Amino acid sequence: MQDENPRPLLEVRGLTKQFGAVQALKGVDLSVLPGEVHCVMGQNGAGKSTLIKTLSGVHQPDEGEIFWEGEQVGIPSPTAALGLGIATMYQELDVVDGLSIAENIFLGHEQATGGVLHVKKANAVARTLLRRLGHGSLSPSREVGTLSAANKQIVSMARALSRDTKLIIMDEPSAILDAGEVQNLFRVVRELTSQGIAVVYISHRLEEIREIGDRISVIKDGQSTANNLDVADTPKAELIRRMTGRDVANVFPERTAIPADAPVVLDVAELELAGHFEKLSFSVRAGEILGFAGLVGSQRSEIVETIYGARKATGGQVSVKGKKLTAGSVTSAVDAGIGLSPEERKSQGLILDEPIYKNVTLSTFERFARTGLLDESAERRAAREQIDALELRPADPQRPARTLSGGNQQKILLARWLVHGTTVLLLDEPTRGVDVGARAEIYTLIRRLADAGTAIIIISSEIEEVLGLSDNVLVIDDGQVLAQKTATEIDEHGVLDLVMKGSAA
Amino acid sequence: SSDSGGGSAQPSNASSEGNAAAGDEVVIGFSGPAADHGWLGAINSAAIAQGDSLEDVDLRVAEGTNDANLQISQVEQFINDKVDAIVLLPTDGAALTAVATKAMDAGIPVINVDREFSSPAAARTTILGDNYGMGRSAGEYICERLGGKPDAVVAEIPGVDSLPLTQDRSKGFADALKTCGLDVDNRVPADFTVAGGEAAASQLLAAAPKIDAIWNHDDDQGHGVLAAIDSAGRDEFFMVGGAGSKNAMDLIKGGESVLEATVLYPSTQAADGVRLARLIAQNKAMSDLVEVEVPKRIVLNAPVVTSDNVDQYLPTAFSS
Amino acid sequence: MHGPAGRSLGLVVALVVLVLIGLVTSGDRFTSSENMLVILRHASIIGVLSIGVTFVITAGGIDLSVGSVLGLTSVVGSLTAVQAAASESTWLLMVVVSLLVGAVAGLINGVIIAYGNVVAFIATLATLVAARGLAEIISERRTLLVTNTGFTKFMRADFLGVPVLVWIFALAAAAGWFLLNRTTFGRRTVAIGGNLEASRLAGIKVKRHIVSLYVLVGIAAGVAGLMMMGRTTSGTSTHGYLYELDAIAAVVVGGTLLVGGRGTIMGTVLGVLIFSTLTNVFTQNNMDTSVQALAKGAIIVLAVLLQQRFASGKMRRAKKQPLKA
Amino acid sequence: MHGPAGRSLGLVVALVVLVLIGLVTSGDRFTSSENMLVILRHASIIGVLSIGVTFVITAGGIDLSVGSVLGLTSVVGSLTAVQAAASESTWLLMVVVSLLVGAVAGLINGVIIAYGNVVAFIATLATLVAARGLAEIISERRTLLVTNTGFTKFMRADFLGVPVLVWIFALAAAAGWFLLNRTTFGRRTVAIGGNLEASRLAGIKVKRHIVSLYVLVGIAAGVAGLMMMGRTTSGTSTHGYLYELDAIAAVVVGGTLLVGGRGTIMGTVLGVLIFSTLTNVFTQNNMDTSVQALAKGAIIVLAVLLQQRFASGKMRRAKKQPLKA
Ligand SMILES: Nc1ncnc2c1ncn2[C@@H]1O[C@H](COP(=O)(O)OP(=O)(O)OP(=O)(O)O)[C@@H](O)[C@H]1O
Ligand SMILES: Nc1ncnc2c1ncn2[C@@H]1O[C@H](COP(=O)(O)OP(=O)(O)OP(=O)(O)O)[C@@H](O)[C@H]1O
Ligand SMILES: [Mg+2]
Ligand SMILES: [Mg+2]
Repeated sequence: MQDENPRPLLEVRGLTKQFGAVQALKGVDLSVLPGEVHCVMGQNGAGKSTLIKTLSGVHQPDEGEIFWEGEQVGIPSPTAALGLGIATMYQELDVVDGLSIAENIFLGHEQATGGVLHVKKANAVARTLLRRLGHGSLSPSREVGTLSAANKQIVSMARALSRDTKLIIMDEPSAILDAGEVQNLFRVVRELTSQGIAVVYISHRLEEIREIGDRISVIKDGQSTANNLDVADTPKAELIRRMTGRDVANVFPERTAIPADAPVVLDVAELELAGHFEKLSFSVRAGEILGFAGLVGSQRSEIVETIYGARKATGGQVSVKGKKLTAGSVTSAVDAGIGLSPEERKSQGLILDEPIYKNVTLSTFERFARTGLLDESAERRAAREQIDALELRPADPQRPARTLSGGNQQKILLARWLVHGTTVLLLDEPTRGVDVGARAEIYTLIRRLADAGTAIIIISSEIEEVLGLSDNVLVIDDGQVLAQKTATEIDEHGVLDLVMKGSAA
Repeated sequence: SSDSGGGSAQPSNASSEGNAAAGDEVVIGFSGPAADHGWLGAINSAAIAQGDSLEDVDLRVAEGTNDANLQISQVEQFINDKVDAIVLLPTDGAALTAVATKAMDAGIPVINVDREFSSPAAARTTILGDNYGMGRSAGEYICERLGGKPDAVVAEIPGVDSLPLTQDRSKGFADALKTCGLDVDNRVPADFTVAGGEAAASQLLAAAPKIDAIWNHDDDQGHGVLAAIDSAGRDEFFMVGGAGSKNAMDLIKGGESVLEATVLYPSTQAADGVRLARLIAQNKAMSDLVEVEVPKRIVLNAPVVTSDNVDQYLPTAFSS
Repeated sequence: MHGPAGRSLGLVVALVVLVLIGLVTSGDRFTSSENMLVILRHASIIGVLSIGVTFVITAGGIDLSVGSVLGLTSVVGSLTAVQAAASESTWLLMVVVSLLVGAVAGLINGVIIAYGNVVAFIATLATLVAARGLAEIISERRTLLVTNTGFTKFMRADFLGVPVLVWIFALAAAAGWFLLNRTTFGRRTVAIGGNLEASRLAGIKVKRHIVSLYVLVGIAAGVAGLMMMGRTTSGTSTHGYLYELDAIAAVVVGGTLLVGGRGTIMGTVLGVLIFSTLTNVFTQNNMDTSVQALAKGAIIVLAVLLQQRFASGKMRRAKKQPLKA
Repeated sequence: MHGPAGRSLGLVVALVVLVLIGLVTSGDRFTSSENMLVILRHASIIGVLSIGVTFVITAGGIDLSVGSVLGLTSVVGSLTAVQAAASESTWLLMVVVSLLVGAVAGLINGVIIAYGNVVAFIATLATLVAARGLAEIISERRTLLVTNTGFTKFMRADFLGVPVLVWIFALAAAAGWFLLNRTTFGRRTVAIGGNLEASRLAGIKVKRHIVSLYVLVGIAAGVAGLMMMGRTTSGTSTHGYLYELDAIAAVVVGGTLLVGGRGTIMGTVLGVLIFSTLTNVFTQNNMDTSVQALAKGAIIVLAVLLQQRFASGKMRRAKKQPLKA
């Protein structure tokens, strides 16, 4: 960025886009310079993903102009966008489970002559790309379906890198990455920008924006409210105000002391899942928030899924309030009062084509029903209460879940268990993709649930969040508990030190 | 290759007792279409019963199929197994001609039943019902009953329309009607099944408010046709059946039904085929003919069964 | 109800067009109440079957065995022994026996699919073949006559000028609609078809529900078998031959998604009526079977295109998954 | 290749068990090379069809029309006019005509599915019905004799002791395997079946690819039609009747996922051979047709269960979607 007035690589003016009755974009401008990291910010549902999808040829804008290297262009298809040199990492994972890592990376631009694949060459190039992303240990021939969500994100990133691009758009790439992974990502981003490649970066984590961003554009309710702000000159509070229109204190709620006589609600004794973890024991008391800190792939998800019965334990015992659960039975867990908000909202959580309220009441519709007859108005009422409590947008219980923005979809899962009312709540990445404003609400809500006596386990790839929200923390690596501490005893560096030592050993 | 199946020695034109007497044990392969309706079921059962009743016959029955490809491989299997004779009711005469010829060339006499091969060299003997004749008989009967009414409404419910035998029947029927100035006014094909007959007939009755005569090609589907007629409460016409099931003959005998007559189409052809195969394999001839060998082609008659002569045919009728 | 109704609109239009064609080409003969009853009676058996099939397809499954289970129930229901016992007690015995046979066949399908993890297509294909074989063995490939007059009288009777068969169809449609849209059973069905894993993680007893779905469609096949026995006064292994294809076609033309997650009983009923009316119009016009086949193929595609045009709200989604059968 | 091979192991075991049963019950008669060729020749036509079908199913589609397109190509290929022209030039003309008919039928399917957004099941069901009707009209419902001796000589010949039909099957299998596993076409086919939206986002021209898949399976039906003409020396509209079910069954028993995203040519070949061997063993043992049907149903389920046991690595995922047909 030595030039005083470099020509923008991409210039967007007055973009609008309507979905049925929803006006997703109402006039958005954007100007991206070569070699810069341009951050796009906004609340859940503001229109960020819609904007980038019009740039990558997925959606066609209703109005507005797009200029690429000074010339007005149309982007009628993803192929056209890729042809221009725009590669995109979408917010929703866009990998093909049945193909290998290398095959996913080169999907659509295979390493081939005359249609015949060069498998070895593809694997070799893929390996180089993975190594560049700090994942040299992943085998390029491994099937993507066996990877964790975080690793799938890496594949998606490698795919974007494998293209000959001038602009890479990243829609919340860090949402499922842990601190180490994010640093990896930033390293790659810096590498790209130093080669003159521009990056459009979307994230709800303000610290990240500070660290990696050059300029910021803000969208609110489908409209540009600020363009090309200089990162260094814009205080955090102002950003939040521009996004939300109000002030949000991004602090974790006060901890309330757990009463000394609070009973153990969830007891995990010598739990074992062959191939993942063994002899795991811990317990959670009523009103306690237990955080799982660790890196991606540390098996935290597997642990909660096994507690929940979604995976069948190969040994050990889970009990709730002294009542023993049947291994591998979700029903037994739910009946005992456990709820799980799963890690992958699309594949494990939502019925995308069903309306919000049916998704919210997926585990409670039987309760609203009388002798097998549904009471949909009661369901809608209950759903609406949670929609209001969580500021879910749009606040229309009838809207199909598919049409919600990513962060709002996440809120549906929380709402489901809030309606259910549980004694034990397992939250796997509950704030993934949730904006700052709503995040604060969710934190408050989780704390309120705990205060009301719910035992909570929370997994988050943001160590800060785990530490800030929990009463006690388990530091987990490779399915083993490295340390059990009260949250105030340890800080982010402490956790990372433990984990690094653990994996070195 | 005409004599390849018959062997070289002179057949012994023994007496009928002589033919019945057990001879050398012979293995006969039988393959026919899927027994997906009553008449074919009867064909199969009769052939199997015939095989069981002959002590010196080991009858191998291949899976009934409507797939020429599968039936060809069954015949190939019979050839490999060097059976003494093959009785073949082809899914499609033309499609099985090549493999039947192959069997004949391998010295295995083939007895072609019901659906004729496209080459005479493919079979040692052919035994056929007369499909064209069947249609003619039905048409002639209707002409006889309605001859004086040139504007009479005649309806036809054939079986599976895509089969050549259906075409032959319909052609015979149309030709016979032409001679008395009638034609087919409504034609709704069924599929040889009871349910198909019912469905076709109820559609037909709705389409034609007044009918004088119906020819239904098959008595098994006829059961459904009659159920539909009963449902519609119609009786202004008479009906002629086909094939000659026991149920149909009982109704004809009873005289209460719209079913006045049925045109016989023997369900014992394959059983006859088994008998002929045995004779040929054992190098015997047909006792009741002067001819010293089993004839090359036997076309069975298609008589009309009415209340007048039903008692004569009831004993050989098949119960569908 | 606005969504499904909107989607059904295209089908209603298709049906109206067909009726108009019938009217123009065959006039009063076509619109006579007798002819309407012919269409409805013809539709009723496939109709009941299709309503059952709607449930399994909505749940993301498939049942290829319905036709041959229909045949099997008709054979067992009209066995001499059963009819003899029925004539000593009540013809309802035949009903009970047939429904039981259907339910057991469905139970076997369901258990193999839910607990054996065999894909539904294969499991029910196996049952298709096996049930047909069993029906042939039991019936010795004969057509069994239904002689119990209590049974045939009831099944072939009219009630308020409408045949009992059509009443059964109407009742099955109403019950199916209610079950799918107003009960927890229906909600579970849609949820499982929409996202099986999410349903399981929400605490729904997925396997048990899948089994009950196949039992349900088995019972529907039993009811259809009884209707067939009434309509043809016979039971045979050939009853219901290839009905599975007709039923699936009606369900899918009706707008139920073959991948699961969306089902419409109203659409299924319209789908069945369209096919039944089509056959009737063809016959009224004394059309050649081969030409009928050619026309039918074209009309199926047109009906679906028409339906899509009217369900425009859903069009984008459909566009994204054209291949998903 | 370790994954697919592992999955196929169960099928190999099933096939070996079948062969052992054949050996025990029929001895040398079963294992004779002639009998093996009977099995292979029988398998070859369905085999070529199934290889084509493997591609569309892998891509998440389905083709119900293959059987009747086979019939149509056989009819057009053996038309008097075509044969006359062929005898004036070369019998390869018949080959070209049949393949062209198959390709056009596939093109129609593909365009209706990809651009008309009609679900594949319905679109190809419509083609099934229409193609059969067209074949009947063209052939006037007669069986057309193939009289061109150049053609029949070639198709019925042996080469190195193995019938040409079997060679065609082997070549189709090898070509299919190569196309699916070693080319961009194959990769994209799997990708579209696994995640259509992701494939589109990756820049694959999804619609165009879908069309080419249906053209491919149409051509496979044309090849199968030619083989059928050779084997039966006739062309008729009844050729290929219900082959679609046999082909789909072989493909799915072979381990290709009916929801798409995973396909195996090796599995398909094994699936076809299992069914063909089964029929052979039954005939060798003179088994009653109805009992055969019963046994066949049970064996289909057993083969799939066996296959799953061997593909244990994949079991968990399969478990989560038992219903998805
Ligand atoms: N396909 C669609 N159909 C209907 N509405 C849609 C569709 N896609 C997006 N929307 C709506 O458009 C608006 C913008 O959504 P978008 O996904 O762009 O938000 P976002 O800024 O990316 O939010 P998040 O931070 O939660 O990802 C939302 O109100 C959303 O509900
Ligand atoms: N040792 C390992 N070798 C290879 N892959 C591994 C290993 N450990 C974990 N994985 C991969 O990571 C997945 C487990 O990650 P898991 O979801 O448990 O991590 P997590 O700590 O919950 O991460 P997240 O914070 O993203 O939820 C496994 O499904 C596997 O694909
Ligand atoms: Mg977004
Ligand atoms: Mg995880």
